[in-house]
Amino acid sequence: MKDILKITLPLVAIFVVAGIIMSVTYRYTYPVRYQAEKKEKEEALKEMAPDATDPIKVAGTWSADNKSYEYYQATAGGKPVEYIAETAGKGYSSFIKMLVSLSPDMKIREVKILDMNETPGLGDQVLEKSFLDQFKGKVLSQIVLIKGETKENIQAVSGATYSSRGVTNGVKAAVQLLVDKYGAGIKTAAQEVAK
Amino acid sequence: MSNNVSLGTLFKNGIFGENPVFRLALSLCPAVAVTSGVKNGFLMGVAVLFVMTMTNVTVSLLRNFINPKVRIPSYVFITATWVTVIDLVMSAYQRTVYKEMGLYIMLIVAFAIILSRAEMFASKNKLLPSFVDGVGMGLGFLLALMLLGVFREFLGKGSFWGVQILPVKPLLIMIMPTGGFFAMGLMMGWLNWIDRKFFGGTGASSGGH
Amino acid sequence: MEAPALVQAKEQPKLIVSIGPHMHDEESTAKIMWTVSGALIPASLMSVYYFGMPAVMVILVCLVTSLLAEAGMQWLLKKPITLSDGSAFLTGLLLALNLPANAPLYIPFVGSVVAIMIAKHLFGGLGYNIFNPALVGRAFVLVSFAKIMTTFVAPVTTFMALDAKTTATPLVILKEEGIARLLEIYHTKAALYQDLFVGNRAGSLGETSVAALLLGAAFLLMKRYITWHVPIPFIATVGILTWIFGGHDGLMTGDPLLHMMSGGLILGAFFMATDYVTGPSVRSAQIVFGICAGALTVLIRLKGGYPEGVMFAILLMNCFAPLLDRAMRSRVFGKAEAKGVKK
Amino acid sequence: MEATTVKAKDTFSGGVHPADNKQLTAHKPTVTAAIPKRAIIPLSQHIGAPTKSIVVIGQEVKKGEKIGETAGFVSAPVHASVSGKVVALGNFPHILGMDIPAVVIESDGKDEWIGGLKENPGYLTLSPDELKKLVADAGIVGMGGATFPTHVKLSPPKEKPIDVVILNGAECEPYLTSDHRLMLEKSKEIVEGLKILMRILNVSKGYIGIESNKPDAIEAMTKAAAGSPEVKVWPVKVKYPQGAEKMLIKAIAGRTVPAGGLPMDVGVVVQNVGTAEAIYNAVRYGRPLVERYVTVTGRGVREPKNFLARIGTPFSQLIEEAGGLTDTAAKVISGGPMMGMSQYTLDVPVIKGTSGITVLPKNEVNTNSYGPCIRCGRCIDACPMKLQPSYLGLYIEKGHYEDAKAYNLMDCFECGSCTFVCPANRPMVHWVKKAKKELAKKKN
Amino acid sequence: MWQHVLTIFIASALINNFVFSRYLGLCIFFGVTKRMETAVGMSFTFTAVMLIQAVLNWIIYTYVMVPYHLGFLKIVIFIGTVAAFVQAADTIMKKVAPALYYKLGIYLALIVTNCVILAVPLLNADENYGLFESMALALGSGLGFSLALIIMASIREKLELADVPKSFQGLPISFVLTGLIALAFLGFSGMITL
Repeated sequence: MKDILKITLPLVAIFVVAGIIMSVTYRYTYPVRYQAEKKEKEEALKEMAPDATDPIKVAGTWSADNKSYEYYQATAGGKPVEYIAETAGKGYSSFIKMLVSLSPDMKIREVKILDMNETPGLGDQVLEKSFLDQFKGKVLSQIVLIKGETKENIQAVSGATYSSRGVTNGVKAAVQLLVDKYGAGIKTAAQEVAK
Repeated sequence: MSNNVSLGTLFKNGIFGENPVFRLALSLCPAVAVTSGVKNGFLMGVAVLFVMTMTNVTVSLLRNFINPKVRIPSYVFITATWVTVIDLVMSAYQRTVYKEMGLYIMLIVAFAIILSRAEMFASKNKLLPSFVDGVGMGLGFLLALMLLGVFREFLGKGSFWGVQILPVKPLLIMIMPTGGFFAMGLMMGWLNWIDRKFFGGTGASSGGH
Repeated sequence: MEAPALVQAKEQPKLIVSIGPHMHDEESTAKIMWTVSGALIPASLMSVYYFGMPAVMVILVCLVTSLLAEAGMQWLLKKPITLSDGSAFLTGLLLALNLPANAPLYIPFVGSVVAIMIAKHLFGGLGYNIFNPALVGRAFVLVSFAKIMTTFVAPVTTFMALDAKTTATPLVILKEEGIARLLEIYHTKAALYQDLFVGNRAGSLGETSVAALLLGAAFLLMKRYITWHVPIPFIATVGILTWIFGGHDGLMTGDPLLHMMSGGLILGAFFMATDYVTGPSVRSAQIVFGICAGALTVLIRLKGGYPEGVMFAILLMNCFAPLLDRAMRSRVFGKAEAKGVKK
Repeated sequence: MEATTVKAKDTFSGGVHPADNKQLTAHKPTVTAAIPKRAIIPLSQHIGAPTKSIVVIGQEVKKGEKIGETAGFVSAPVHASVSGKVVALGNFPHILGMDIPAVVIESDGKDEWIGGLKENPGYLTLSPDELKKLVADAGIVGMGGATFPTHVKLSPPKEKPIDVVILNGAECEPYLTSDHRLMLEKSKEIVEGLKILMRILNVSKGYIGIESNKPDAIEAMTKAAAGSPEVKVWPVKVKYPQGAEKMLIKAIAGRTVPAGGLPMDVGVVVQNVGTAEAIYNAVRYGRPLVERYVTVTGRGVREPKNFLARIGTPFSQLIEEAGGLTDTAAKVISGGPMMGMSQYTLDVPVIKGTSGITVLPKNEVNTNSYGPCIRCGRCIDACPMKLQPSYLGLYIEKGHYEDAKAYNLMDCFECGSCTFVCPANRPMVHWVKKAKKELAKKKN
Repeated sequence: MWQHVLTIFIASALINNFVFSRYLGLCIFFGVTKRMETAVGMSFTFTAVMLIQAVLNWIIYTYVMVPYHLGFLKIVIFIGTVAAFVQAADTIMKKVAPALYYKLGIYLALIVTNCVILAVPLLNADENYGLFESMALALGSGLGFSLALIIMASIREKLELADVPKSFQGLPISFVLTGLIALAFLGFSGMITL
């Protein structure tokens, strides 16, 4: 009996002290982490909508590929200046997570890749500015991936067709969503273009 | 290991003679996993250095307090505690790096090197030697990881600590898993060769935990 | 007791003493290696015909680097230098045939160095390597220089072709845009098959001319340097599986002929999967090796990220070769009966 | 010799096809070699316990007189092959490559048989035990080269009944034609010998297996066996090592000798045709084994020939009688080139198991060094025992004898097929011998 | 749902193979592949333990840690569960199945401080997998790990006879070899996107 006590008591003591150490660490690091996460996101959004003067607000959530994403409305002085959506596309070996921002006339303003895990040297070429910049100014109907030269549409990075397609599909889904939500007036215009 | 070994020797042993990665061949997983860049290697090394030192110190302090019958669970628990601490800290202050290597930081708890130092050294030695041993071993680990990191990042990305040095990425394969194994194997072989050639050693341990 | 010289031949000739057998087949390692290299000459010539000077340069760099790497490594390791056995030459040539013609010359260089130094000599040199050195070299550069290695040029008919047009290989077109697009380019299936057979298409040097490769392979089969046990099951499996699963309109609608003649299949099946050192040496294991390699090729071609799977399939099967050999060891003469007797 | 029209029957898997070179001597009738001036008769010419000399220097002996007494059951007595005087007792070169005890008899030129030889025309009426004793006393051993005492083979344990006797006339070893000539010239005697064997073992089925590249021998033997329905001549495929016991049993009786087992485990006894002839001589005329057919061949001798030579005749004498060595002669082999043993001296004598002397010229001798195994698998295809010689070689080369044992080292009977085909020139047989020796050493 | 489970299973066995692309379990991988028998024994033990651990820890994580916001203690709790389980298994096996214990017992001791075992519940927790997904990950990883061990053991038997340069004998060449196997396993990449 005494032996058991001798073994157990120190153990319990260690447990308690360790528990306290961990809890205290958690207590002090949790807010830091929380803040860091929040700030990261805010900064990313801010970058997407440099014109916004008000804090960017979550406007809702949507889902694609069984995963849920958020979309946002950026305002300046109460007037919407930008619509932003989180989205993702199935690339070669990973889901490519992106932010897409649209100007009020439903043209793409910026596409930013947040996270991806594509093949180094091959798939990760979609990170290159020359590829992503193609999206700028395009409307929904133009977001079609073409292999080979194109100005109208999106030209796939040669050798990275899969990843290019992943990005394009993700962007397209996001634009579709934002057009559906906010593009009431523009929709018809876009359709006309398509005709 | 007896107490009459000087602290300096102890320290040096950890870094060179008994380098946990290259010589003792212990805890190899992170050595391959996180060394695709110098920075990752460095941070991982720091995390291990911290856990290593703290565990050694704790175990040394409590060595008369813990019943030998339950010593292994106790050591594991102590290690787990310190790993949790560093894990929480890293996840708060090193967000981007943590995303890449969070899993391996958590897995520090399963490093044979830490448990074996606690069992073989700290539980039998006073605070100061245990501390020095922990720091030495941890630094040895850190240096090994950085060495690999420099090698792989330079060849794989042409950069150092994220700063591009070469205009091209010479051998992209080096930052991939395959390249990690290659780098490790070549580095070990090379160090063995140096050891054999210049110090008359017999090469590293032939493997194990 | 001393043996008194009671009987004495008139003069004792100097006799060679060794342990039997005292007769030997005419084959030698060098003869095999050089013959296999020779069997690759038609394919090499076709690649030069189609890709011109760049192909010559790739082949040359591969050969020279391989030989230098072999000699250098043997010198470093203080082993006898055995360039004459032809194994380094063969590795270099095979590697060259696995590279695109437009590869900048550091690619054949790096590939050869990796093939010879790492894949071959670190493992103990000829006979001990686990993986086909040429394929390791190719995989290494493929992963390292992915973009260049997946960009191919169209065949040209002028010898000094400098700015050849880049184009996709038939397999890439098939994978990414479907059979319809291929037919659009080649107009008819017959024309497509014909071009594939002759070698008028984009691809690695040795992927192109099926006819030239088959010529070499037939020679080797005739000389019994290779046997059917690996290549035929390999190619047949690819054919059958692509026929079943390869079509876009459901099962059994694939085009086996197209798949069998595309990519590196013929080169891989006859010249690399048959590599003695890295394949199984038991016959039954070789058949399994061939079938599995074929299945893996189809899996990668149809489902994987890479358009071509022959190289990975062979490398993967190289991993399994020792296991296959071990598991399928032939039963010793009289062994089964021996067990029966004991019972 | 023309390729055969005789249809060969079953065979084994594996094997090789070395150039047989039998055309050098196959058509040459046997000549009787001169009586050696000095016959060197080793006291150990068989597998088993060496005999003990029962003569002293200076003693006069007659041809056929016993000079070495058996020293155990697995042993066979040794007889004088010439009449004359014992001039030396000592260690003399032996074909195994070392000096072993031998009796040297200086011939008196009279060539007299020892008295009291009992001729027995009604030999087939003798009891099996009497016959077996005659065989044992005549010092008969396996004359195909194995030199296993014949009477031991003829005494199988009760629980292993024998129902088939096979005479081995395959002679798959390249170059050698002594059995071939024997079958042509002594066909009747061989058939009678077989009958004696069958009587000893109480067996009703007797086969004579002959490789189908000797159609004339097949014909001669068939003719000789015409009146004996219980004896069948059986052509077998031309392939080395078709003449190995286990392979021959597989081909003729369709039975597989278990690994590590003996022919008697499947009810078979195999004897060389030469042995059968010797048995006939012993039983019919009471003559011990004092002479045998020896082929002296190869492009290293000037006139290859078949000889009927006395046991104890030095190689040098036979080679002289065959015209002597050519200028390029480089290797003298006791036996054929596949399983024979190369000799460092020509002083070695013909013994009971010497079926031939093959002399190879320099350009036919392989002096290349060996290279690494490229795992081509040729040896695996060639191995009649279905072993994996490449692995055996690799293990033994690195000294892993136990691993080699796990790869069935002990089932190898050293036919040399693997070494023959190996493109890297690897000396598998050499290694196997070495490993067996090392393992035996460890055991002791 | 089931398709997702299957996907996770295949991905964890081949594409994200613990050894060849996640660099886990290297100590064991290099330690026990010198002999085929140990590799096979290890494979069985590990796969079984991984599966059991995945279920056990999933239950604890889902019903205890998540509701009480104890996620930050997962390292301590998971390793505690593993240790407790191994201790229990050791005791029970010794009594109930001594033959099995004799065969596999030595491997059990290696499990407590092994990253392969611990990685499964950690990954499951990270991905918020359900029960069946967790089991698929555990089983897939276990079989993938077994595959790696067995291949490696068979190759190392062959390698033992090779003239590997002195400095590279043992661990260095094993690393290079693993790199080459990982290179070959790249062929599987891109087949499944998780």
